Amino acid sequence: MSFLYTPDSVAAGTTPAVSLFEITKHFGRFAALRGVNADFAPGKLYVILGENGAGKSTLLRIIAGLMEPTRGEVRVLGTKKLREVAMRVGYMAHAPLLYDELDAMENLRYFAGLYGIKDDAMCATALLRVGLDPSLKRRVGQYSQGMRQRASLARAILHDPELLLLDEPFSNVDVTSAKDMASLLGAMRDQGKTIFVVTHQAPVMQPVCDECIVIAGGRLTTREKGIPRHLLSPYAAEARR
Amino acid sequence: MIKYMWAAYIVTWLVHLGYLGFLTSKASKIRKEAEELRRN
Amino acid sequence: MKAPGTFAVSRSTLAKDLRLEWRSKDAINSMLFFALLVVVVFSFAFDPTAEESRKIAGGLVWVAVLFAAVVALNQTWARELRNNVLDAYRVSPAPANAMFLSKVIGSFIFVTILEVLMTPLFVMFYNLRSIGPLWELAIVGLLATWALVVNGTFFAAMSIRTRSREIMLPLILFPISIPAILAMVWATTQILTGEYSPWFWIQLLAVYDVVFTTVCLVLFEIVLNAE
Amino acid sequence: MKLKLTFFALVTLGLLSYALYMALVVAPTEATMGDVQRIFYYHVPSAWMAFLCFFINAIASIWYLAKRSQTADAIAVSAAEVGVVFCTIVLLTGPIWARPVWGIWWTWDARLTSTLVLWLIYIAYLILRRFSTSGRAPVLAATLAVFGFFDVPFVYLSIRIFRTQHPQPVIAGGEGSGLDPTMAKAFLWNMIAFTFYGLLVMWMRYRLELAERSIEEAHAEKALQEGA
Repeated sequence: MSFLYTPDSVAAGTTPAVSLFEITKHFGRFAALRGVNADFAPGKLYVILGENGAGKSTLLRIIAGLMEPTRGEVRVLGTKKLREVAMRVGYMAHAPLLYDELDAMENLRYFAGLYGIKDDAMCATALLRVGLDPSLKRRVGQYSQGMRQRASLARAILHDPELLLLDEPFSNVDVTSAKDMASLLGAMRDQGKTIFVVTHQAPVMQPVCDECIVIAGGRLTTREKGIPRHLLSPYAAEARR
Repeated sequence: MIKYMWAAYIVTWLVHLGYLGFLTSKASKIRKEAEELRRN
Repeated sequence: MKAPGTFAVSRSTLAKDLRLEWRSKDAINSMLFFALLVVVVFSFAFDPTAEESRKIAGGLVWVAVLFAAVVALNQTWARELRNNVLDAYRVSPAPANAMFLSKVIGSFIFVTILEVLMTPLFVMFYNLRSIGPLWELAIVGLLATWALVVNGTFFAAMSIRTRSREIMLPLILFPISIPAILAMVWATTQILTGEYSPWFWIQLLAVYDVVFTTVCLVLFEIVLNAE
Repeated sequence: MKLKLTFFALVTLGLLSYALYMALVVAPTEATMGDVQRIFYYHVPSAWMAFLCFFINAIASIWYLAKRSQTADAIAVSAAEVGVVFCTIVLLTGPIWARPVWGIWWTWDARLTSTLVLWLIYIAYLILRRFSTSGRAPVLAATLAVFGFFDVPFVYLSIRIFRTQHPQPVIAGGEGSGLDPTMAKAFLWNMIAFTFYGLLVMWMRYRLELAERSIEEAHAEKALQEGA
């Protein structure tokens, strides 16, 4: 497909942060992805757009190692064995992935333990970075959606991952929180992290986006520098039909 | 006494025929679907 | 940073589970009430003499525990599915078996508490007095609870990810557990009545525990990551 | 493939008829049990076939878990289903035999009861498959099969001991005691015939499973083409 923007950044000899080879995923009689091929250079922020059910979340879950492709091969940070690089990957979804009955610090402390981190200071730092107060004793179940997603982002970045995968991080989140989170992601990209964001709210990500990828019908149909103007309207996906 | 024997033999073949019937109906359903797929 | 060990993660997950349970009290309340109901309903349904009750109590106690355990086992995993928290565990480098062990130990604690609370009720309602020694009953209790909980935790992790969720657990747990159920019921009965030695059954339970704990630990990661 | 299957089916049909002739006409009537004993010509081969199917299922399941081979999974489903069919027959013909001979329909006999437990496990296996999403079903089912495999010795042992501590009916005449040579021959032919039949049905079921999967795949591809 020649109309695709060819990534100049994956120079010969460097390892792509993520590389996909012929990724296909079927769910019974339904196919989410078919034959996706792509390489993604490290140190960039990628925004993945597409209609509902186009296969964006599936793709992200496959990269995160949560799901196995029906066919094809994923390499993350240079390896096929995704478990081995779990330490260097962060994942966040539209569901908060936090326990409602615990407060933010208790949640983070538990998840830090899963990464072998015993240092409370790292959890506190992560919370401060997303703009939450570590001393807040309120349980996550009583947070607003914006705060909950901030806490969720803190959980995803607390082990300082090189690769960060975010699946609809701004769904039902207030504009301020979304913008704060977007600029934090931009700052992390500037520190050399690779970031993938699946979202419906292209405008929020526009200021920090390096490359925009559109998935339609289980294929990668567009790949461009920045977000093209026709995709920026919140109703862009519907209008293209 | 012999009626128990007949009962056992008949039951055996009823179960087998039932399963064969299940397989046949499954096969015809699959064949129909394959044809539909080919037509479209 | 190094990937954490099984022991450390098990311990923190267990602590987290106990804290969650303490705050929500989902499992323990429903389980206790359920067990109480079973005891009361059974005592209406059967009205045995002291001699008869020794013979049937083993069966009744373990059936009550079995049903109550199913309630508790489903709860332990339902907690991980709320907010998809399980995904956060699965993307982390923490070993899958650590999660499994912590769930097994957590359920073991709950079910043991339940047994300790339920036994006096049974003794009261059925006017029970054991002829065999009580310490043998304690051994049977521990081995049998482990047998139920280890397979139950495994199958609950499986069934919670099917379409019918909670109902699936007894459907797959009960058939596989038949030898263990037979062993725990008959060991208990034989201790209560003092007719035969319970030691064959106790040995069977012990071997069953060892074999299935191993099978669970070998296969759990596959089940956790099945998608 | 089709030709081979037809040939195999014809051979099986011939074998089954000959075996039936052997069982009903050639084999002599047993002295104590009478004609009821002829149930064994169907009962025992069915049991053998059920166990063979479950064994194939267990092996295929382990193979699937190790290699994630779709072929292994298709074999596992076929074997489990055919195994349940034969197991059902064992459980039906067993009581039909027991009633006139022992005077009761059911007894907690070790073999019969173990078969019942195995039947329950494999029914659970089929239900589990039905209620799982297509991506997870093979993995979940295969793990359950491994559990079933390890459960069998426990089931058999526990029921045997349970039985000795449980009142038993007086059994008239052991099953295999002093088998007449013609009886042995009839028995052997039925074993062969039902083994052929079982493998034939399993083969048919396996082909159906493959066809069904290729159709699912075609559906998936088509849905995507329309979506794009």
